[in-house]
Amino acid sequence: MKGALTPAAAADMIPDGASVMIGGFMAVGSPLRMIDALVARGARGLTVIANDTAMPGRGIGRLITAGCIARLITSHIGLNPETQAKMIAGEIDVELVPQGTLVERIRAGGVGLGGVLTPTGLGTEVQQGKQVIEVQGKRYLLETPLRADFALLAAWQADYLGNLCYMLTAHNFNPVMAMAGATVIAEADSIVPVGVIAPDAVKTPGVLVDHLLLRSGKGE
Amino acid sequence: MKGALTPAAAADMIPDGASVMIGGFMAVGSPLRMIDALVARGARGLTVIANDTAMPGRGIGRLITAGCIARLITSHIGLNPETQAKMIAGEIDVELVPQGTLVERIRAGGVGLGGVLTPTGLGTEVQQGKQVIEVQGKRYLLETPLRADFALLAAWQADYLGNLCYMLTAHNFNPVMAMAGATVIAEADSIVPVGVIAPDAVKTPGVLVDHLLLRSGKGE
Amino acid sequence: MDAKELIARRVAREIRPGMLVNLGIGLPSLVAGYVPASLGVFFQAENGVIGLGARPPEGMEDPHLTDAGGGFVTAVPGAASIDSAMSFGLIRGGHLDMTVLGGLQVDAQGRLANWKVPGKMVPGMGGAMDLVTGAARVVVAMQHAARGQSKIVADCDLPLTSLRRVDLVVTDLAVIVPREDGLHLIERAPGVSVADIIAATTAPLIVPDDVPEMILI
Amino acid sequence: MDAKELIARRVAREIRPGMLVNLGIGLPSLVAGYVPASLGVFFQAENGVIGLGARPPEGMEDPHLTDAGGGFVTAVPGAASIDSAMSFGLIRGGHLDMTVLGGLQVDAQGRLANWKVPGKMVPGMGGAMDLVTGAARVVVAMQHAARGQSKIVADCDLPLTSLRRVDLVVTDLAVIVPREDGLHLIERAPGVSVADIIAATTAPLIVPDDVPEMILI
Repeated sequence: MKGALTPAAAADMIPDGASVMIGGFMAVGSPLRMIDALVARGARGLTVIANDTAMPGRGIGRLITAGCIARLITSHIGLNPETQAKMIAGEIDVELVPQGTLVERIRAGGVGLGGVLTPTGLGTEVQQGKQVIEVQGKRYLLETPLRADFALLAAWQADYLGNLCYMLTAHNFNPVMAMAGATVIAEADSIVPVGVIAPDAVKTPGVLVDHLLLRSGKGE
Repeated sequence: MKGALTPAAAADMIPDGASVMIGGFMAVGSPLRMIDALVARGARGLTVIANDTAMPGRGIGRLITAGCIARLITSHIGLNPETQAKMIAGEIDVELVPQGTLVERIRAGGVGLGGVLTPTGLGTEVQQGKQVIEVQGKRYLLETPLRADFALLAAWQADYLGNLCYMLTAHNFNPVMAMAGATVIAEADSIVPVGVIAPDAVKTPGVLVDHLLLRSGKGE
Repeated sequence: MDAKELIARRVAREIRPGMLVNLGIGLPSLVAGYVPASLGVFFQAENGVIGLGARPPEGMEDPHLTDAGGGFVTAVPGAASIDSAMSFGLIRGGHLDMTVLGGLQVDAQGRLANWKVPGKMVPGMGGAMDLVTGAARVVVAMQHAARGQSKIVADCDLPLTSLRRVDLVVTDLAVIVPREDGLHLIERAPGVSVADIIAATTAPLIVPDDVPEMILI
Repeated sequence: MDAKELIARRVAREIRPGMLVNLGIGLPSLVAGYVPASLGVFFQAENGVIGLGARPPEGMEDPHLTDAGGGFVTAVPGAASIDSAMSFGLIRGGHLDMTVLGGLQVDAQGRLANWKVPGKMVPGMGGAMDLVTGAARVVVAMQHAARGQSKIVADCDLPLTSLRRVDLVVTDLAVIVPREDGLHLIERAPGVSVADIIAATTAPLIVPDDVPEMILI
């Protein structure tokens, strides 16, 4: 862990055109303060990798509305008509990826594997342009790993080493994205002193986290 | 979860010649009561998939001494001279696999992926007989998934649905093996009523576990 | 009883004790309401929980506990939190006993299309492709027709979700089992005749001499 | 000071504040003893902990907390338990800043052999192949010779651990940096001459005009 930042300072670290993984599933487990800071800064041209774009006005949906995103790698945009409209209008380039493939591509990027061999998508539109590999008589799509310049995470609890715990369905993509961002920034509901989180409760080791957001209300 | 068994009843379920994944690292996090029951039953011809064979007289080392194992897929046998001697004498067929590749092959088997693309082992003896796949200009070994008839796990705490928690360095291979055995049997230091383990503390969901061993001293 | 309730109650009969079941958003999510707690069934929400419970009482919602549609839920005793990698590991790895999904079309080969209407509606596949590929049993729960058009067709003209043949299709008119030789009509909705079903279906159906009425939970 | 202590103390100087470091079993594990706590270094044991601490006092050992050699250890404040998939995810994914490993041979291309002596000793590679492939920086800590034979050779005749060129070799005689053009001798042990090192090494060495003596922690 290199330090705790205000949301604005964190947003300033992320240049226009950067690739950014953002945790969350329908805005649950998404780093909402980071997202608001990116909107406030007027970020442009981001490539966002995330499960979904939530709904207009919520979570990643705010980045869509504000026009921050040029390219999107995601599994589902069905509950955000703005994303669909901007995709059809050619304002956002959208790559739709099956959810299980998306999470494995991110994991592969984070753990140094060369790709993912999955049966999902075989014989569908998802197969287009991809290598098919046969292993032990079965066919699989070769899906490439994903990494990003930044991973923006939401956690329930953190300590000042950057160890993270997540709560219930707010885990979702956060633990895998923690491994796949060149710079990892996490915002947590609470930050506790080092030693307070039991080793067995840590879901993301602090060595993966570069920055925490200061607690809400501090330095803002 | 289908029920709780005595170690002897569990060992009786595992026929000679079965493939068996066994959790643990140098006997830490290994299901020691299950291992003793397999030795007591005189199991023969097992294919064992495990990180190591511990030392003579400890953990999986007891299965080696007792002659239960015909085939072994493992990463390290350096601290068990008996395993090395039996391998050199041709009594046990040993496939040595890099540890990170071993855990990913088991994971791939458990999560339905067709294989593992890893840079580990490229250009070494480990490459022999394997496909090399190029992805985005880099070369990777294609390693095949592993599954087994049984996975034998050790946990720190279980509930009667089969939810499992592990402690400190006793996690090791147990969580991935829980996904890759056709029948999964776990022994736990303690078994608590359903509802006592917080959802966020569960490392292996009970839906993956077929049987628990009865608590030590019960029914033995 | 409206069409959705009919479909949900019929699908609920497919669920066996102790199963791990994933219910899609929308119509499929209604099925949970008809599964007796005594069955010990675990519902998975692919966004991260095994042991999904009912909607919490007003004021007791937790923003960290939602279903795949983003609605507030509870967790049953013995529930487990999982991340997306574990969630889809369970799905793709064959650990999920059943998934119930909505559909746009099912064709004579039993193949499902449910994620895209080119040029019109592109919600994305979300978890559907993994669910159809990996679940031990795939049940499609949908209206038999949309805007007067049969959704059970000779060949899907919408993009497929998977090449895998689904195991069961339950509509407001019929229960159909896709097999290698085609679509077998096995049950009809109360008050609906075999002739009604054939008239409402553009795919060829294999019809046995006796097509009993659905039994509902 | 014996050879092992010398090597461990020299390797300790390579460690920078806040690094995540994996120490192999045997000689490399001694390095931890010479790294000041003030550096805030985290040691990973690949069997499952980040934040490995010293051996516990007699009677306070926990059978669930050991290092990769099976010896009892403690955990520092802020430690994290990890399973083997996460452990090697960190290693292969480039999240490990440094690994220190023992060696049987290093060759003129800087390639390491450390897992097998065919027909004699086959310990297996354990985590070594992943560590050498994935760690940001690979340091080999070993005696310069074994049974009178140089372990720094023109070409490894033992099976390689990886094609990757290691970053540094520290022996009881010398510190060597493998680069594309060969093995650069950069330091000599106290009281050891360059001529001694050349005589004890079968691989060709690139020797600058000035080869300073090692500085030890």
